[in-house]
Amino acid sequence: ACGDESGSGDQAGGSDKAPKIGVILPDSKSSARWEGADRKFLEEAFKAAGVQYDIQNALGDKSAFQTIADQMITNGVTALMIVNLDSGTGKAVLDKAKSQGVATIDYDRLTLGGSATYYVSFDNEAVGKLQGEGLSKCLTDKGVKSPVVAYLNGSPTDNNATLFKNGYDSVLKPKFDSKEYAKGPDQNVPEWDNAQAATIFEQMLTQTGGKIDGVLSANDGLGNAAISVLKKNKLNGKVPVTGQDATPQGLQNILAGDQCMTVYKAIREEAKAASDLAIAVAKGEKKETPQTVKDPEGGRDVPAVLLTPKPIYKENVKDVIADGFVTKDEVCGGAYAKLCADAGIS
Amino acid sequence: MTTTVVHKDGPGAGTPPPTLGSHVRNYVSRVRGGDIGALPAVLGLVVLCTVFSIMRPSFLTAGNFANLFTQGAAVTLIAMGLVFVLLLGEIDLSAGFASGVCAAVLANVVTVLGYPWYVAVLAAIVTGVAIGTSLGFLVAKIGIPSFVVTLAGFLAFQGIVLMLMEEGTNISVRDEVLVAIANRNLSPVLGWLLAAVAVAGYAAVQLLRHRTRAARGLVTDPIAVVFARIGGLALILGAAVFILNLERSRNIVISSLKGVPIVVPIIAVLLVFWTFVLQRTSYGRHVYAVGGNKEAARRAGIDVDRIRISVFVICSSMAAVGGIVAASRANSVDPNTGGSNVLLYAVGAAVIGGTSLFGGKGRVLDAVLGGAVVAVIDNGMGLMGYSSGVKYVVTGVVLLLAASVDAFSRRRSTATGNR
Amino acid sequence: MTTTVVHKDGPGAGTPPPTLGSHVRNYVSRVRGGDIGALPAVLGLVVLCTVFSIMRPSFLTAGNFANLFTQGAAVTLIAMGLVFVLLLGEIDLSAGFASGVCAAVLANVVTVLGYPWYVAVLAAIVTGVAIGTSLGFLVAKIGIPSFVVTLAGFLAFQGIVLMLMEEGTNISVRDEVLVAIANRNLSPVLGWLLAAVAVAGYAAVQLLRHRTRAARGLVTDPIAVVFARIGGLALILGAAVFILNLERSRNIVISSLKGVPIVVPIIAVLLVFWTFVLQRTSYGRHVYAVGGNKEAARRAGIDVDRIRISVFVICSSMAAVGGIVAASRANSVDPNTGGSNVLLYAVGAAVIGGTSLFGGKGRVLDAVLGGAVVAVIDNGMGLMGYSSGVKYVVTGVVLLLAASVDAFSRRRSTATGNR
Amino acid sequence: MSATPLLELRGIDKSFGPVQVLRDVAFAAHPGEVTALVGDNGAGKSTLVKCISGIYPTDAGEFLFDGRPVNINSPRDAAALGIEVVYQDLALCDNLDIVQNMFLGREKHSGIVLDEPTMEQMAADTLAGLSVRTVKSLRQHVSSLSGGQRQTVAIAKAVLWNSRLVILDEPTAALGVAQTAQVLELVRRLADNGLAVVLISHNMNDVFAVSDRIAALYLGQMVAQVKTTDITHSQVVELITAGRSGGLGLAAEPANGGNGHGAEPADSNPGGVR
Amino acid sequence: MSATPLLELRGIDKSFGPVQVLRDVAFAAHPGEVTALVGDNGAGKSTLVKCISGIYPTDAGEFLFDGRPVNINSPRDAAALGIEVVYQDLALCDNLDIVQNMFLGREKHSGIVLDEPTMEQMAADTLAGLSVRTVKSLRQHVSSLSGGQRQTVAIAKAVLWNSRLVILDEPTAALGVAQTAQVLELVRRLADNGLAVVLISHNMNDVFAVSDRIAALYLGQMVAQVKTTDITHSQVVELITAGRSGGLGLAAEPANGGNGHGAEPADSNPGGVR
Ligand SMILES: Nc1ncnc2c1ncn2[C@@H]1O[C@H](COP(=O)(O)OP(=O)(O)OP(=O)(O)O)[C@@H](O)[C@H]1O
Ligand SMILES: Nc1ncnc2c1ncn2[C@@H]1O[C@H](COP(=O)(O)OP(=O)(O)OP(=O)(O)O)[C@@H](O)[C@H]1O
Ligand SMILES: [Mg+2]
Ligand SMILES: [Mg+2]
Repeated sequence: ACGDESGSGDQAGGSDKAPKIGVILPDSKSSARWEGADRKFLEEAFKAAGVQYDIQNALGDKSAFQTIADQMITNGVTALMIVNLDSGTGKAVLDKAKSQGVATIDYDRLTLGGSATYYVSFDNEAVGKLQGEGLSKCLTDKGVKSPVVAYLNGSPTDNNATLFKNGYDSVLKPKFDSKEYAKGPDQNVPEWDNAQAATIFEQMLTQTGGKIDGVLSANDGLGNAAISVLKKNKLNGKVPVTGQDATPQGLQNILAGDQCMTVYKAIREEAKAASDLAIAVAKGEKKETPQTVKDPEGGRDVPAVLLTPKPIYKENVKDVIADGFVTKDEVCGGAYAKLCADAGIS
Repeated sequence: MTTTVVHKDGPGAGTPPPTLGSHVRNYVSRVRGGDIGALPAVLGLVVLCTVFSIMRPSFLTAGNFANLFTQGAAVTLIAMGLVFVLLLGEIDLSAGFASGVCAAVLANVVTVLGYPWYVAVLAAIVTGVAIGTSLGFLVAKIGIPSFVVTLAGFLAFQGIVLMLMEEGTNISVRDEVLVAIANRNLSPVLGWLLAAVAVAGYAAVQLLRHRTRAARGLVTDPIAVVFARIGGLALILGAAVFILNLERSRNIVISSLKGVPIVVPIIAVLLVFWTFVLQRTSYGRHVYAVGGNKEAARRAGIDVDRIRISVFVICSSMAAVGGIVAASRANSVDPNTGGSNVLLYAVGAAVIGGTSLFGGKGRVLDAVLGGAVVAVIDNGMGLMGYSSGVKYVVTGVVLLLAASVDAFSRRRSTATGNR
Repeated sequence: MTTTVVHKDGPGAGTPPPTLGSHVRNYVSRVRGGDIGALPAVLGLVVLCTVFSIMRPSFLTAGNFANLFTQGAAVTLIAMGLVFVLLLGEIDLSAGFASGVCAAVLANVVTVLGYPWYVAVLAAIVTGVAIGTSLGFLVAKIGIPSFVVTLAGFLAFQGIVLMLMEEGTNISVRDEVLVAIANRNLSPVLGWLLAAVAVAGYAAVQLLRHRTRAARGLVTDPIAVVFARIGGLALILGAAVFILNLERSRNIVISSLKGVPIVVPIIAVLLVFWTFVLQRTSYGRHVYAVGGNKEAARRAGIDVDRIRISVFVICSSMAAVGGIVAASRANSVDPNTGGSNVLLYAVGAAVIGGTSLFGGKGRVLDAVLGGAVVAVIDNGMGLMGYSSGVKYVVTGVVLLLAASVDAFSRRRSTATGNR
Repeated sequence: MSATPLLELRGIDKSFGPVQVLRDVAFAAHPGEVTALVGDNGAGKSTLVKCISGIYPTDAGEFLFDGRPVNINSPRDAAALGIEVVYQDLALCDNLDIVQNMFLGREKHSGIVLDEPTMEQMAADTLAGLSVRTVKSLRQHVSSLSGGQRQTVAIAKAVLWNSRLVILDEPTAALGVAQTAQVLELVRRLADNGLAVVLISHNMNDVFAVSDRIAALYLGQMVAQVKTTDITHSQVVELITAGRSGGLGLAAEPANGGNGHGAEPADSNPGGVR
Repeated sequence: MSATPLLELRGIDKSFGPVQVLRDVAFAAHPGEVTALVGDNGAGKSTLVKCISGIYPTDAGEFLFDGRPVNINSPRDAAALGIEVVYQDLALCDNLDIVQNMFLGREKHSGIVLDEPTMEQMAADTLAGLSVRTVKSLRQHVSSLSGGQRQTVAIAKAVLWNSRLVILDEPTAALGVAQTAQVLELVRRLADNGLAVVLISHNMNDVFAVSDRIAALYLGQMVAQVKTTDITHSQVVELITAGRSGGLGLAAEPANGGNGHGAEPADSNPGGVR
């Protein structure tokens, strides 16, 4: 519902050097963050800096992603910030922009073999690692002996889902190998679809005869789907479930004891870092970054800002609210008021 | 010839009533001639279930049987509504996301605004009716092809769900009653009671019909066949209720889990209701007529536009019901509710069940049988543990196999000229 | 009556050749009577372009005009193939992912296996033919409804792409020639040359036809009309080439960017080729016949099964071409190639252009016009900067508006009984 | 019989795109009479019928029913006035059975439920009256009927109702000898019961056997509408094939037939042939 | 004329599901002769034609063509033997124009390109020969044609080709007086040119006017096949409506008509009525 006021730069279509920033977000369904948080924070930053901007969402469509990039270049952006849908199209867009003299930033996802000037992100493998560590912590707390762990991965077509999985695999695989944990069913959920996730998890439960002791689910939505099935079998709270994104729903599930943990990414900080860089390059300035990241495909060191994700358990749900990422109203309505109070949220 | 003689020769005249034997012979030759009704879908189901049971013994457990119903419920409900649209030879691509919009309305009303569940359900269904009315209006009165109208709906409703979800967050549905729909069961006694009522009702209708026709001197099925039908229904319902009343908790100490899932009577009631509407009311007759030959229907004085609008209303309202069940099952609504494969599965369910995309042919029961096929495939594939690539491929192949059972059993029908 | 007199009275007999004036009058009353051909789609396009140009002046730049072609190319190519399937009243839901599979094969052959580009293109197209043959066989010979067969294909091909991509990664396409297809332009001179050849060819065909018919004493269009047509084509092509040959680089120092995008002649050649096949060969005639009345076609001795298989082959091969263009544009292939909205947009393009889902009515040009509508909407929406929810909704509404231009201009046609 | 016609048309024009099919047609149907509408193939008879029954909108002209001007915009309007039509292109729903087709749009009910037994019985009686003996079952889909059986169903459907004007467009074309006799007898009986009947037929014997008046269309123009007793067999054939016969038809004094408006020569085939 | 019939059928059975439509039918068509096939509505005439042309598979029975046994499994097979059929349910493609329909399946080419001018000319000549004067344009879609015009197109389509057996199923049902005369003349001319012609009609005058032999179907059984000169008008009507007439037909000595196989009484209506 935000809008058109941002596109005040049409008259700049022809004129050359007025700084204008284009941002392409990837989709609106794999995670609530893009439209819910990133857009908001980026707009705030750009407005504060008084630059023109254009933020668009490719809605998960690669071809639309390229079209939007074409359109932004047509509209005269001087810096382009993208969250790629996959490295191929990402690279095509970055190269085209570069050939037209537009500066580029990889936001949140590194475009392999790409030509972006900067890279700003959370480390997605680190997210997965936190999930793996969180699950083993909760399993230890529950004191389950050689627990069976099921994987509810993200979309098979989403490269980030692969990165998350690499992360939690790096923690859990050694435990499977040492027979400390037993590996249960391992399935991807197409398009991060929660309804399909519920069916998939229900079938996992049937397949193993109910013997699943922990669920590594890739985000809060999938986690909630697993929890709904566990509830139906009256197993909620007994089987720890992980998540990601610190959504109000996930936080409520944590407060209720149905979910073990979620991963909170301080998107405000990420957006801040990225918008600072974008405003600078849009004006034709250069900036130093604290780190660099090696692009394994292009073999190039990309100047980067990397932020660290944070695991959230029942004890530190209040941190997320204190951060302003979600409001108390969103989490502590109705039956959750008491749980919030218990968790020290005021 | 006297008038009486003419009458005796005439087509409706009383010939000796068919016997049980002649009835069975007739049925067999009808089947061999290709007039096979629900047989292929049932056959496909049996084949699928057998294969899955052999490959994964856990398929054949009471728990899995109960899961099947809740897993397939939303798609089946949407498919039931789609049957009406397909009967006119139209299509509704927006049914999936229409269910998403209705679910989003439900969640907003009950969770965000905090109204009681019945207000939310009402709001969802009213939304469905409104959506259907707009679609139907655009198709019937403006004259845009339904594919284009509902493709536009497919896009727009997706956006509306996102907007209702505040750009992507999930909304939880925690209301006890709403959650119960897809997650709780009837008490065993209530299950038996409902089954008994259903059988008794069916028996009453069948026997009454037999009596009326016999009294009028019209051709009737032999009474033995009528009793066989009633007995068959009793047997099927009895077996289903028996299995669903078995204990299926993983751990009886923690909790007991048994009884007929609440969605089952909901689907059953809607099935009976819509079947009644289609088969026993003028409205239903007119739907078939418009689907069979729009021009003939118009010439018969049927208000074709009204019928066209109405089927979209029914379709979207059933999508709303499907959306409510989906929201209940997931305990939440997300921007993908009603998205991904829901629509294609729902249309597929109707078509696999035997509904024609060209209009004029189909029953609500088709949607339920086809929905069962889709649910069994999904359920069985979930037990296999394939990687997602393989899973897609195998699902496609299995779907094809289930459909080819149908194609082969209909083969003869083309050969004998009934199409 | 003597034989000659009968002949003079007969329907094919020589009446005075129509004049330019009577031709124009005839056209006007045909249009008013609802026989309007491509007019509504063109009208819809004009309306869309006007609205977008007013809202965003940058819409009306040479650069954007060039972008339009490459943006819409893949969907248009797939839609062109779909027209054949739709002409028979069948549907191919798998065309999107079929293009994905072919693109994946292309990428594997050229990048992973390292063969030259033409081997890869050949492999992709052979894959398309193989896919089409299997689909067609299942539909025509086994008798499974095409909706079900291609729904199964939709699922299975999705899985195959995933398997070819090793679950989630993507494969780059870096071959110069392949990348050029959707990303490079013809030199300005070559653009003019091709346009000239096209106009000359068209003129030759039209004039020859006029001569032959006139020589036989058959009714012909007045020669002025023929010249007007040729002139019209020359004008349109000339204007397009002129605009595309303008400099459109943002920064001429870094690079120059002008000329007709290479996909444009590819689409043009395929458009001419398939139009020729449909309008001027028996095969095309038979496609229309089977789509119009399958039974009549069968009785006329047409091998209906062969026609049904062939359209699926054409559709999947065109999907392969579309997949190649998509891979070229993205410089890569990923598991979503051909997924998301590609299929619905392609079918939508054909339908918006005027192809009927019930068969028997449609042209390849429809797909191109409809593809242009879809591309313009996508392109224009990309300039607007709406948030995702709003964007979905506005896209749906715009699509509906474009289609209702069509509906309104066809209104009269129903009123006069041509349907 | 009665002075004011039940249905009267004046100055009806109808074009399909560039092709004008009816020009300035006047026509009247009187209660208690059978009016035969004759004309060559493609003369415009069926088009005229479809204009009367509201299937096609007319471009110009007036409808008078019972002397009052009416608008007929859809078949519903026509049915409401009591007009029943048997169309040449039958228009049955192939996916419905015989009984369902016969009662389409006017189903019998008990409560909101369809009253199938009553409908089945009424259908059986009506069909029996039309000498149909080869129909195996009334619950057969009409798609499986023979040409003549289909036609009988269409006729039976139109005469089931209490209507005031019945129009039959070549009703006996596909019928056997006995069935044709029955239908002609039925036509006569309907007229004798006070209905207005319009019968379209190419069979002159049938026309002269049952009709009271004959109206002749020639290339979309009404060239004559006269009493059957005032005209001979060969005159009618001349009117049909040439548009005029002696004092009747085109290019004669228009006052004579009362309807011969157009003065165009007969060979001015409108619309070019391509 | 010739001793061996061009086409001979023996013992043809055909059921649709539980309904037996043809039972043990024998039939022969001789070159140079017009064989009229008559029978009541629903007797099975059209079904028999469709069995001959390969549209319906038969349940039992033999086909002899030129004395040699043949299999006809599809309309293509029939066309290959030189059998052309005008079907009662016309079967035209509504989305194609007149010329396209007439040449469907046998388009003329120059190279691989359709030779439209030639086809248009041939179509015009053929239609003119059938006295069709109201068709506005040969490039009109057949959906916009009148009933009679459609029928003429179907007839013209069948006679365009050099065939050996032409079957016409009620070809004149929708035709006007002049057109009917033309078609009957055409039928006679075809036979005189040495073709075998089968004509189905309910009009006894036409049947007696052009046919050399008459074959009568009664409730799916062939009750007689005799020379036209050996039978009277009223005898044929009796055969059609009652299945027997004097020495001919059912329950008479089978040797007489040569074809009266069945011995079932005429009123045993097969298949119960529901
Ligand atoms: N929808 C249409 N579009 C264009 N022309 C049409 C249409 N319908 C009918 N015509 C033309 O109008 C003329 C009259 O047709 P109509 O069906 O009324 O004839 P008819 O008198 O009933 O002939 P018949 O005796 O053959 O049934 C014909 O020349 C026909 O081609
Ligand atoms: N597809 C079918 N399924 C079931 N019954 C059929 C089918 N086709 C025809 N019949 C039945 O077969 C019988 C013979 O039909 P057919 O069309 O051969 O009659 P016909 O002799 O041509 O009659 P008409 O003179 O009315 O055209 C009819 O009783 C008809 O109802
Ligand atoms: Mg007519
Ligand atoms: Mg027949």
